[in-house]
Amino acid sequence: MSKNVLKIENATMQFGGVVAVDNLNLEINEGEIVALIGPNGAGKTTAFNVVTGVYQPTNGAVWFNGEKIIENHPQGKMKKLYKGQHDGEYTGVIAPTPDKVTKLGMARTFQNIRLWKSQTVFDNVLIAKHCRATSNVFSATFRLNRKEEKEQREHVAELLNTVGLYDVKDELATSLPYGKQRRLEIARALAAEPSLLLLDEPAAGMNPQETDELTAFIGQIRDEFKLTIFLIEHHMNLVMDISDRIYVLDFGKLIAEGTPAEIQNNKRVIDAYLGVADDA
Amino acid sequence: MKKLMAAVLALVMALSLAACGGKSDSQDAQSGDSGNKVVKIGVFEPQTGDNGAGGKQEILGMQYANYVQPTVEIGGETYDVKLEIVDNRTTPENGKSAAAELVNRKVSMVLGSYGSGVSMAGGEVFQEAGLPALGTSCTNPQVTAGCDVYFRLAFLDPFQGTVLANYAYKELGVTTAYVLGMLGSDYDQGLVYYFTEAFEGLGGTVVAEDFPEGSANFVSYINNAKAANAGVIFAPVSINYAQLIVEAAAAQGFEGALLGSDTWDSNKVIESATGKDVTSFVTTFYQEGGNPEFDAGIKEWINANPDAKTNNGGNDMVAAVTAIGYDAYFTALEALKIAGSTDPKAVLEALPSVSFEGVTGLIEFDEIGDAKRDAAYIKTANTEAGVWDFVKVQTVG
Amino acid sequence: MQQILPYIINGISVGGQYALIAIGYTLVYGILRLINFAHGDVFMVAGLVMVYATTALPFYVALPLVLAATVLLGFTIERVAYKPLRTAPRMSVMISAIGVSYLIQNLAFYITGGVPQPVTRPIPWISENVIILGASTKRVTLVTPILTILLVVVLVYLINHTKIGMAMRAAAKDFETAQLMGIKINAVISMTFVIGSFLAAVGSMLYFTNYPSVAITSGGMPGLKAFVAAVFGGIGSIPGAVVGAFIIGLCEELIKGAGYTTFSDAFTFAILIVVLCVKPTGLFGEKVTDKV
Amino acid sequence: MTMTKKKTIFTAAVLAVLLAACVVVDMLLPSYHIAVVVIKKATVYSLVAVSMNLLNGFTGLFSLGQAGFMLLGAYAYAVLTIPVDKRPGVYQYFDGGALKFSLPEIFTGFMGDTVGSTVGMLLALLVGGVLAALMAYLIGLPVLRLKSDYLAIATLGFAEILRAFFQWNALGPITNGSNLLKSYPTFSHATPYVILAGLMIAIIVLLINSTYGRAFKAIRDDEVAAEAMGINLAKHKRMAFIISSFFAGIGGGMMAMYMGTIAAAPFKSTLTYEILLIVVIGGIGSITGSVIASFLYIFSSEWLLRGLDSGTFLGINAPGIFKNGFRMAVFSVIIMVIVLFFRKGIMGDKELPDLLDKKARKRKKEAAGK
Repeated sequence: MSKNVLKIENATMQFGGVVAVDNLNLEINEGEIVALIGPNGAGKTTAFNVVTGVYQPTNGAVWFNGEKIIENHPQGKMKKLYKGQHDGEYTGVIAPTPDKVTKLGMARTFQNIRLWKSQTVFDNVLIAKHCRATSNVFSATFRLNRKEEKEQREHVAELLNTVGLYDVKDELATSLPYGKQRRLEIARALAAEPSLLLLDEPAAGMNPQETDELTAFIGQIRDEFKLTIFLIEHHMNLVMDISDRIYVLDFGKLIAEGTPAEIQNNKRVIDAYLGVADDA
Repeated sequence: MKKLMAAVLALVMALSLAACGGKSDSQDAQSGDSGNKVVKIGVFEPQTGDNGAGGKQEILGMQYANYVQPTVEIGGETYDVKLEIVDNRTTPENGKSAAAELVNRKVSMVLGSYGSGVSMAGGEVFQEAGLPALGTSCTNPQVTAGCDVYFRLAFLDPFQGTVLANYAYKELGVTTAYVLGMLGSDYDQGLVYYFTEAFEGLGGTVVAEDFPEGSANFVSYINNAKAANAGVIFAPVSINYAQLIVEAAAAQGFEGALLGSDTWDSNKVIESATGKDVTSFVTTFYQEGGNPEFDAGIKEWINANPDAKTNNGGNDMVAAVTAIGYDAYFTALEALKIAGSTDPKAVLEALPSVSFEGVTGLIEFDEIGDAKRDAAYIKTANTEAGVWDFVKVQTVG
Repeated sequence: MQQILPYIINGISVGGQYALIAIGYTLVYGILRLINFAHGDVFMVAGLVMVYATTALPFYVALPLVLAATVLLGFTIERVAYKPLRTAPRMSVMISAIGVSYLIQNLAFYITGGVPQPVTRPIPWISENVIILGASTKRVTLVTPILTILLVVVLVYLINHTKIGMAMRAAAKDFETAQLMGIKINAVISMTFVIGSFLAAVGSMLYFTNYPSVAITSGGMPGLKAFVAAVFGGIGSIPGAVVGAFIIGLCEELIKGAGYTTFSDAFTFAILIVVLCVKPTGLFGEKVTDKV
Repeated sequence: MTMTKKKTIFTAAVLAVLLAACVVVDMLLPSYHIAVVVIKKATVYSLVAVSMNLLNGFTGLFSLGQAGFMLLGAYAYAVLTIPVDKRPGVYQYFDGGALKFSLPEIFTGFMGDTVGSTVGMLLALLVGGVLAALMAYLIGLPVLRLKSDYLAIATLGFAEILRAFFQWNALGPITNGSNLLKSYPTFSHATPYVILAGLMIAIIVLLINSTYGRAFKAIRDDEVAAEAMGINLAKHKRMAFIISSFFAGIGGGMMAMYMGTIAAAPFKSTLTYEILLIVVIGGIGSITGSVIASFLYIFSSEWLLRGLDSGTFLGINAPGIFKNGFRMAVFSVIIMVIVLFFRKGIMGDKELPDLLDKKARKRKKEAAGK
């Protein structure tokens, strides 16, 4: 099949004595839309944070485009506290900060929208271009980078056109309606020119109509920007509609993976969501 | 909201401008209440900050002199003398704008300041404006040496430092001295330097330390002095720190003597020492009783004048700086008389030829602009009566 | 030993004074996450009130008056300058704190005429000299640490065994949840300021008995150093603040004794920076993580 | 596009008028006139306030180390420019000091008096800025990892340490210990100050509107999002810190120039607080605001409101109320009112050109309201 974009390998994230993600293994191939689902508190966002460099995993590794970008093993106090598996298999430490991960070609959105509040729609997207700028602070200050700046602005305008926010480009980001803010956050992530886009509950708080629009939108950008998409979502309609494959987390552990159809009929998944009576 | 605020700000600006305009108009009028012409003498003194207390006492001398002699004959005409007092807040950074303010008020001459650093900062402005200034109790040589328009009544740091070193070594028979100055104060550090030089020159040993600005806890410093077996602690510091050092020395049972410079000659320091087991000596320009007529007059004036009494620290003890302020005023009048004009340039030319007997001694200037002084009064704190007792007149050598 | 003893006695005493101020910082920071820049100035005002009150009134009236006035000041500052900014960004509150500090200093300047005020009638008994182990010192030097420990024990008891103490602990743990659980957060915060100011007033009386001159800037350095002590001990922790204060006080006096007097203040800040960089949680502080 | 053009013309016109006014003041009044003195001081404060705003207002780093960096700049300027023949007098306790050259004198040798000494003075300012920037780099390594209030207190502490070092007698041959540095050359007129500070502020404005400036603002608005969008937090914070300190250093050098004599004592935390409050009055995040507030503050405190301290104000003679310290008391009350009730300050986060643009004004108002 097509090439492997993201691989999470034996990743365990432990906070003190609490294991938030337990030995997670997951792969995403080029062009796929993969969803990560699970009940609240299952460790989905933690997994995202591990992949994007916000958290350093306690043990395990993350590969991106065939390259190992994150690796860690229990150290210091964690040596004693560690409850996960594969202890001692990893020896290296690779801990890039989130910005480095983004520069490698991974961009994300947030569960609770995190736009830059005092900036306009246009500037929100333009700032995301900063990580692709080649000018140094001196040339930027004295406007020796006019060409690059012009190209960036053109690209942002184009991007805003594509996502349908061009007409509100001079509005403040926070003055937009909720659905458009979500869309803007995606546009901002796209501006960082990722090959893998991570969406953390993009449909949270949306009504069914907005969700449908978003579903179409995600498909549209995947095709247009030739993206691979990894998303966390609770809206099952959306997940089932657009996902190629689905991973299910519960209490930090992977309990199922497969196509939407397979997942829909998986007993463990149903139990996880609906709960099982203890004495059953 | 924003507009309202802008309007308010604008209003404040406009009003204050108007206030300033109004004020300067009345000041420019060249005739006073009595119908006489007015000559303005600037007073450049700290009223606030570390030297605020000393500055206020110095101003008292000038105000009293102004009360005694409110007019002056210049070129055959009688002028009323008006004192223009600005607060230089002890610090050089405020000194500059205070000095500019005086220039702005079109004074013929400036008196002050207490403290050398601020005088040097002001000196830059006076020099630029060609305005003569008469330093009162600023004792750093650089005040007059680096500035053509600055003259001075006080003795200099090298003189004072040497006098105290001599006194400590020869009269008190001390061979080890502990020297303490405030970090960042050029007055303190200057005296520390000259004292150390002289004391070591005599064959003594000096342990020098400094304390950061704003210190209140001098206990460990006193302990350091004790550990060094110092016979004296020389601390040429401002009044506030002098009080705290006296207090700490008493509490820690320091058995040697405390040596202070002219700043110590204050009723506040005496207050702190009263009733405590400490010995202290200070050098100063004037000893109460040196001129009974002046003493009696100013005491009466201070007692009749509640504000003056507050500024003097709540009693009628005459500080040396008050005497020097008094002399400064009369020196200015002499210079104005000789100049025969209120023009600062004429006054500047007249100053070197001033010669008269003030309450602190004969006042004449050398070629640098410093008063010719070869003696300092040494006083000691009488901790029972709460007064300064005269010890001797000390000269160098 | 004989040589070093006076420094140790003095250092412990200084530590006690810092401790009484540091508790004010640590309590407020624990709940509001605010460095109360005005706390040092509250301490200074207590000194000023003492100077004025003791000259005019007998001690048994003057000293309670100092306590009452300081507590009132602390309470008022919180109500006027911090409460309206409860939902504002942290920087605004901190600026407000700096503004209050500036205001208090300038008002004190206006009232005192900018001239340091000597304590002319020091509190009797504790201001007298005593000789211990051959070293002379004021009695307050010995009283300070004892009184400090006593007050801290009472305070810790209050916090662990009373309702308001429990509310304070809850608010320090999680401000919003405590509010949701029906804790009257404003009352708790006011109480924090009242306790902090009360202890600062006690500290102030001891401090200015020892060093009897109150300048408008007198609160600045002790305030900053007490804050450093609070950070050193782990901000938010009362025992931490006390231990930190004693350590800072001792170190400071020993540094002076060792002859590095030029850097006696600078040293405290060096400790601060080192602690912040190496162990920002201090000796007893708890780790706080930000949620993404 | 026309709007942009209009704004540019408007801004240029306002600036030209201000500069012309300054030149006229210089021609009409002697350099020691209080008006000239306050213009100089206000200009220096503007630059320092703007540099602080760059850090606190635009990058959201709450640093209180400004006084320390100014100290470095001021000393660098003074030490490098004191004429050689004046050095024995200035360094009276340190055998004339360790340095035996003066930058302006070196340049007068081959560039003529006026040009040479100006070049020397500017170079000394630049050295001050670079030293401050270097120091900022070193300090920044450990300190910038700290969060808001810890950062504030650490930078404050650093400034205090620096001050103790400069007053240390062992460094006396260079810093003159506790004693004043003086006799160095200064610009006597206000115009050079205005032009110099204006240029520096212009550079800061250009920076803020560049891609890096936008990144700074992103960090201020939301650090986590900024990092997720590929902005290297450590690098950009360090950059903002260094640049701000560079300009604070230059501002310090100009402060030395304005004061005529320099000592370490004035560079206390009080100075930092004063500048911070100016920034707040002007509006955190507005360059124009900082400049306006500096001028308002300095003009009124040094000149217009002096009457509040000396007995008579607005023709009311009340020595009992209008005595020493009243002016500053009134000021601090005004500041508290601004801090509590007009949190946006004079300008909010608007700039001079925004005054023309109603839409921008409305938009920013909304933002501030959020």
